[in-house]
Amino acid sequence: MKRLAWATVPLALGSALAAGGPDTGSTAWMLASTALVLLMTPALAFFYGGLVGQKNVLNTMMMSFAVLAFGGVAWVLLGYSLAFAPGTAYIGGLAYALAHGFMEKGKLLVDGGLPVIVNLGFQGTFAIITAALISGALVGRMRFSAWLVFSTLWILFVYAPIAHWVWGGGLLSKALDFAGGTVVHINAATAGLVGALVLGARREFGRVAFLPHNIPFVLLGAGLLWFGWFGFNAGSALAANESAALAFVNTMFAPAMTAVVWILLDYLKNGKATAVGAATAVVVGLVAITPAAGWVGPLGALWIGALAAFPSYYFLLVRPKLGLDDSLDVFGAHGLGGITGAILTGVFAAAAWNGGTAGGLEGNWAQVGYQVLAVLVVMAYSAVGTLVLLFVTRAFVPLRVAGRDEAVGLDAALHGEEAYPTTEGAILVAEEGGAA
Amino acid sequence: MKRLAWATVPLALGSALAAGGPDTGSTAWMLASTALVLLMTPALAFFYGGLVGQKNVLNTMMMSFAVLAFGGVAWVLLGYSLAFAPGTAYIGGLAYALAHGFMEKGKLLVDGGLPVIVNLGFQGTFAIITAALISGALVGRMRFSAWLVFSTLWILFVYAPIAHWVWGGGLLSKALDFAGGTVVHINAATAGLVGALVLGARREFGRVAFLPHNIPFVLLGAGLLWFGWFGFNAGSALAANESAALAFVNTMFAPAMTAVVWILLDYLKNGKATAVGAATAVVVGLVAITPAAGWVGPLGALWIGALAAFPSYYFLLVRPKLGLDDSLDVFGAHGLGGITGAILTGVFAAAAWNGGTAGGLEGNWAQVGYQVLAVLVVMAYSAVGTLVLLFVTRAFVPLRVAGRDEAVGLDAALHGEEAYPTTEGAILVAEEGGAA
Amino acid sequence: MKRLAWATVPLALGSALAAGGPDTGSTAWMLASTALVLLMTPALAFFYGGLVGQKNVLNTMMMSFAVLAFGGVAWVLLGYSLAFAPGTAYIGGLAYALAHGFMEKGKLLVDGGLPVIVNLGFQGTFAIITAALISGALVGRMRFSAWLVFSTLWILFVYAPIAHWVWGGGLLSKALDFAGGTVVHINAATAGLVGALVLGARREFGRVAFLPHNIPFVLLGAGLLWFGWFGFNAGSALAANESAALAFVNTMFAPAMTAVVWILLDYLKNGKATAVGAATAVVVGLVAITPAAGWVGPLGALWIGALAAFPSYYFLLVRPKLGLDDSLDVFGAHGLGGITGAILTGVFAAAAWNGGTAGGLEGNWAQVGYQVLAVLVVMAYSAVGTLVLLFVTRAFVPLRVAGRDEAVGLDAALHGEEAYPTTEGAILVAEEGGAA
Amino acid sequence: MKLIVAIVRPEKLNDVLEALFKAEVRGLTITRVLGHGGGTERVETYRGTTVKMGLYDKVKLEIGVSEPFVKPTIEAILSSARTGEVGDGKIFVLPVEKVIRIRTGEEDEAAVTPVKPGGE
Amino acid sequence: MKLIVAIVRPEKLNDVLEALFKAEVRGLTITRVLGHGGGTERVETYRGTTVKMGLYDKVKLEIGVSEPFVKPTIEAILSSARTGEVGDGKIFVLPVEKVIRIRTGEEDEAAVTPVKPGGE
Amino acid sequence: MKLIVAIVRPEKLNDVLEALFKAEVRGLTITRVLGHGGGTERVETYRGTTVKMGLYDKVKLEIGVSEPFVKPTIEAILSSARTGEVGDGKIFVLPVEKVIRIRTGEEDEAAVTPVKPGGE
Ligand SMILES: Nc1ncnc2c1ncn2[C@@H]1O[C@H](COP(=O)(O)OP(=O)(O)O)[C@@H](O)[C@H]1O
Ligand SMILES: Nc1ncnc2c1ncn2[C@@H]1O[C@H](COP(=O)(O)OP(=O)(O)O)[C@@H](O)[C@H]1O
Ligand SMILES: Nc1ncnc2c1ncn2[C@@H]1O[C@H](COP(=O)(O)OP(=O)(O)O)[C@@H](O)[C@H]1O
Repeated sequence: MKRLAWATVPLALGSALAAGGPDTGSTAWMLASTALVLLMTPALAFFYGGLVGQKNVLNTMMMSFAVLAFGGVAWVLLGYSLAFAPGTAYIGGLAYALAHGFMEKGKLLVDGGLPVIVNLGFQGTFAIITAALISGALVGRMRFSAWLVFSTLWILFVYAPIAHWVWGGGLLSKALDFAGGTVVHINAATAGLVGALVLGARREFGRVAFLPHNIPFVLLGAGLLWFGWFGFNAGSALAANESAALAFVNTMFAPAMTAVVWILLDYLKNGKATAVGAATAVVVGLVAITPAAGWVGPLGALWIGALAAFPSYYFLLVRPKLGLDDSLDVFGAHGLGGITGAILTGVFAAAAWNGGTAGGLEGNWAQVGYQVLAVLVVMAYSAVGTLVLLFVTRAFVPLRVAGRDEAVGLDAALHGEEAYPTTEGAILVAEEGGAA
Repeated sequence: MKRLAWATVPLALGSALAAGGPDTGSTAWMLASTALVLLMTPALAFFYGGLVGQKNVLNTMMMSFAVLAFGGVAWVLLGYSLAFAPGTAYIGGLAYALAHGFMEKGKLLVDGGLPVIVNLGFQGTFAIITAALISGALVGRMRFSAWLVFSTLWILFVYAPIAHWVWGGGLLSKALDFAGGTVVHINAATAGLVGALVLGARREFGRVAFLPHNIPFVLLGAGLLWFGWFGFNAGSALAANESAALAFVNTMFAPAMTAVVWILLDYLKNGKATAVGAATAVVVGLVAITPAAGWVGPLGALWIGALAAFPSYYFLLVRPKLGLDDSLDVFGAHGLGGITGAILTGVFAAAAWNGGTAGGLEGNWAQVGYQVLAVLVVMAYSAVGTLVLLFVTRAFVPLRVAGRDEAVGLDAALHGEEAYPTTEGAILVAEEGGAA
Repeated sequence: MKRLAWATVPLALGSALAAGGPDTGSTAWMLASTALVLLMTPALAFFYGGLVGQKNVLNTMMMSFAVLAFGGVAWVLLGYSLAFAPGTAYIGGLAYALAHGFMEKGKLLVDGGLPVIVNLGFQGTFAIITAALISGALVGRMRFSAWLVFSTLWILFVYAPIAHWVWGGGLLSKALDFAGGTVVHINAATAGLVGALVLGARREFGRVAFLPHNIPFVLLGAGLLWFGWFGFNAGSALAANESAALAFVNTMFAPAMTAVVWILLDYLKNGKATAVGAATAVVVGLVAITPAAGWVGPLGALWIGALAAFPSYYFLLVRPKLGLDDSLDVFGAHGLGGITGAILTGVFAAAAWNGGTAGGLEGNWAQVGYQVLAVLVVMAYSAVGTLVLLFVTRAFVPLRVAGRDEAVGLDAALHGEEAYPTTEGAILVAEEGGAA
Repeated sequence: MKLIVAIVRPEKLNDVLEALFKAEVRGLTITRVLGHGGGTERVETYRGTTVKMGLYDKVKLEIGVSEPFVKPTIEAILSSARTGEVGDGKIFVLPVEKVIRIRTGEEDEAAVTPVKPGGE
Repeated sequence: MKLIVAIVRPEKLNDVLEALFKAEVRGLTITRVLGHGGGTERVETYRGTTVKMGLYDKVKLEIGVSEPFVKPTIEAILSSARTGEVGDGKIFVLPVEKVIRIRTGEEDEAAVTPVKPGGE
Repeated sequence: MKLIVAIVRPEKLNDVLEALFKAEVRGLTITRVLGHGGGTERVETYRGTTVKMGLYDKVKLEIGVSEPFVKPTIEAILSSARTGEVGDGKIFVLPVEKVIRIRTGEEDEAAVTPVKPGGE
């Protein structure tokens, strides 16, 4: 929805512009937002890294950092073009590949008040975090080289097309998705689910308790994710305007509400408010408000935040009992949170707040239908695309590590490092081989 | 002072505005500032969480995160209105409750160049961090459910009225408080002091050494707090203008000076510059410059930074000997730092730098009187209000945990988690109860 | 180059300005950028702090934090003036010392759309991070008091003059250095190399394996450095304009490319992609793109990122075998990365992207000559200046700690603290001395 | 009275605890240790520093038992801790002169006989 | 020569150290351990994973003493480590064949007789 | 069979391991411990809290050996762990009644005789 605005909607906003120059205020906000969204991937590395056991910390974190590297390069070379260049309704063309399309008459192109090249960066951070999110379903058993291949292909052939449908002028432009509830969260969660099923559970699943090794890291990740999410949601207004302000405020209060409900559910169940639960709730709330951020008012945001707690809370409790090793609950948090948010966006969209688009509560129940349709289409394509890419990857390199490596831990086995090395018994190896 | 500006002072600044549209530059800065201040609460969780022992890490961090949740929701529903809606000199009205008051004629209201709804978020981050600050005085013994009730009530009935007096057009509008020295820091520190006295000391206080468990976390917290404080202080200019720039620069150099003095004092005392000391000094300097940030010049800021080191440094040394279990020295750091800063704002305010308001050194000693008065009024109200709310809370739930829980640690006892779980001896519990 | 623009180039950009008022959009971006660059120093503390052993964590982190304090104060009092006040071709004058020069007719001066005092802060963050970078070469054996003296003098007498030559209108204005490749990185790396040679290796060097104690901290540092570097590079446009946008995007994709190449080199060598390697690669890529950020297009940035991996990768492998205890490879990462970047800026500068300045590939090979010259001049001055200041420092305080302190660890020996204290056997000392 | 000291793989600890529980052994003390044995070494690389890690994470159990429990305890450990690969660990049986339960001052047999739950 | 091995509550360690100091016992070695005994278990929940934690933090002291010190050492521990609740720990007395002080090579009695401070 | 328990400085561990390797001692178990001895204390200050740290990081080695290895093992440790300053540590020699290799069930001598590498 919104990214269409990029090329076609005139700047309805304040600042008088000298002919051709960017709106410095909106440019400032979009640069800040891009930095914020980029930070979300290291933040995710900590959120996920804290949740795994000590022998898989670095591997888990590297799955995110690697997407910053490989995914970033793939994006600038090809992905951006497949998503945003003029093309068919199904996929963009190649006009923007290799960083073309940002200049005109020897000057950087400005459109909608922004240097167009900002979009390359801003959209790139979305592609990166989306692929990184998938890794939470696969930790502890996936071969790192397979992840490099798969995640890069996935950005090009699953993420980019879906982004094109929703934001690039494609198929799904009737669904409301302010900042990427379907494109990012439902998409990543579906891919994670499929990946977890294809890979199979970790060998010790169900026999050994997988406990987080560092919950402060989980809280650090959640805090930094929240911080970065302001760029994600309020930056999706593509300007420093009223819509950005509304999206910002909703991004602040909706997850607060989710955490309130989650803590109360925890009290009801165990009499204990867990920290892992609170961190999870913040993420679920952020996911749920993502499609709605600029479409609903603050009270609508509180409702979405509150309602989003329930499906995720209960699914997380039963998930391990289903035998499903979606290791860090990508589907429970991002999938269910995203679906709840996408549908409720259709319910709570408030014409007064967003400048004209009504939702179900204001009589436009058809919108809920568009929302459900978008969810189903994205899930279907994501599932099939992920499956195909996993098989393609497997043609080159096995997806899973050897059983022995899984037992030793992926940090030592795949990266030749430990997260917290100790010097005891570490014997320096001289060049010749030397030593005992 | 400043928040008054919100509604009444015309934009004296650069950017020419299209009728009714926001100033995109100032909006960009306020959005960024709000994100920065929000980050301060997770940052505080790390500052505090690193300072406690290993058995209370999560509880300490959750005391901050819980305010983001419960305090945030309370703010949007009621607190903002009590602070900023038109009302009496003592408290605001209900006009802005439930997120009313941000729209006009079906459009988001713009005032002073900003979408007014930004204020709901920006001010909310202040309310949240203020309540979270109190927790440092109470860690290691307070029941978490009591904290949820108390901190939420406190935002509504202690924080909101004081914010109203100082910024909402109320009682204390003659005192200079650029970004919340009295409203935030003196207020929180007084509440912490009262809370520590009412709760009483931890059982092991004075017998066992309470040592920080992770000093890098303390430094991380201090670093992120400093980062966020630029939004806190320079954002309090409510525009991207000269005043914001001055407040920013002062926020950078005053705490630097405090840390210089603190490190030298450490050298004089022990011959050793402590890291906990340096982190504390940065926070004390940030607190002290908060009320002064836009009122004084850079040299005044250095003086305030330098002078603020002394009372806090020496009070922190004697505090444990007073038998006062203000566990993480909220009063020593935020109270004394805040009082020093508030008074010195009256001394160093420089008409040339701030556009007209002179301080004591320029002959206007009366200003110092207003500053002292504001400090006393805020401390008195905060103390009484906190006391009342603690008793109200106690009517529903005991304030302290059982002695056994205090010994085991609040993470396991109240949250059913450990900060750094180990898998050894962790036996998976099946649904039926099963296992040994 | 760019900082010259500060005073002399008219604002060629968008936003129509009321006479004398700042451009709020560019001001917003420069405030945000300054906060981002300030955060880089705590980020560096974590990058470095994670790389050292457990007994030197706090000392390593404090070397960075101390520069924020002492270096910051020295900057506002004198350093800024030596760098930016009108003076000779060699060094600036004293006109801006003690925070003079920011006001005119009782108002804060605005120039180039920005309140000039922003420059005091923005440039200060560069001075601070530069000095802090040096510490990586010296950890584990330098007396902390000597570091305080040396690093402060170094900012005044090595950093400030070089900043003057390149940005203050001095000697080296023909070299392209968008954001400080020579001034910051080559300068710091040369100083580190000289410092490591003068101090000599740690006593256990070559006999004991020095392993990082916490690799997640290294990744956290790298993530926050990347985040902050957007302010460093895109902020160096001194406006929220097309140049900032280009610099931003290059800062996002160049280090991604470096990490891709580095990971592939790791696979070639060991079959294992190391996390420490990936974090290092990101920093190397950021260093290399720093001088080029606003001068090259995105494909040029990818080339620079890719090529920068090689010298650093191989130098890091052989460095320990050279007997050179540049403990955390400041020269390998910042020196070689900086030199590669500086020279390649001359090669890849693209007139179309930067508005007129061609590089070698567009026929202007002379530019490469200017680049090499600037590198050599900066290295020569930095080496000599550092040497002199180390000897000056040694006249007051020995540079190295006692052997016993080195063995015990600098945290306990110099700071009287441990990074992760344990309560076992910690006996409270009463005022009188008391206890067993 | 004997002190049975067993070094086992950490991933086998839960199995061992369960086997001991079934053998009615209640009291024991566990320590995280590093073992060095006949196994091969692991190479790790941190920038230019390459190290051989010759030590492996192990868990040590110390179990004070009275004579009749010595054999069942050893058998429980042997059966539950074995994988058959190098690195399974060792059991040492040490003589003990006296055991005292701190809470009650009870000695020897009485000291290692479990009490009814309800405490900690 | 005997080796006295005592397992005590971590929160009692300082009291025990003080009591040992008063009993003129100087040298000892301390290890963080996990104890399993007659006490009840703690339940922890991490998302959908619920675990019983049957192990508690304890501290182990190892004290090499000559015969005349055996009794005073045990008494010092018993009096200072006791709370009366389940989980107070155990003391084991093990026979030792030889003790050597690495610094000097002194053996047995001489090896465990403290020196004048001044070193470490 | 004997169990040799040695407490040494952590910074000497690699030297000790090398010396033991040369003495053909293969199996051993290492624990991080805290030692209290005749040495002086360290003062640390955290805000207003000043503490004496009377415990120092040490490493404990436990080595099960058959009789002929007792002397060479002790000598290897003595020669490699000594600095001559207070705090070098102690060696205890404890009698062992039985040693069992978990992997094979081999007992005593056989249990402590190293196997050919190839495993872990
Ligand atoms: N002689 C010994 N003394 C003390 N501990 C030993 C001894 N031999 C082996 N261990 C411990 O047992 C573990 C397994 O021994 P190892 O020799 O690797 O395998 P295995 O017992 O299967 O041959 C070692 O890691 C070490 O902790
Ligand atoms: N038989 C034993 N062998 C070794 N350690 C034991 C034994 N019994 C108890 N312990 C240790 O002593 C601690 C306290 O014992 P427990 O049985 O819980 O309480 P109590 O001794 O008060 O009955 C345990 O946590 C464990 O560390
Ligand atoms: N009697 C003892 N029992 C157990 N461990 C001891 C004993 N005496 C010393 N140790 C251990 O040996 C270490 C060194 O002993 P210490 O007395 O400090 O030095 P030295 O042995 O050189 O005189 C101590 O830190 C402690 O771990």
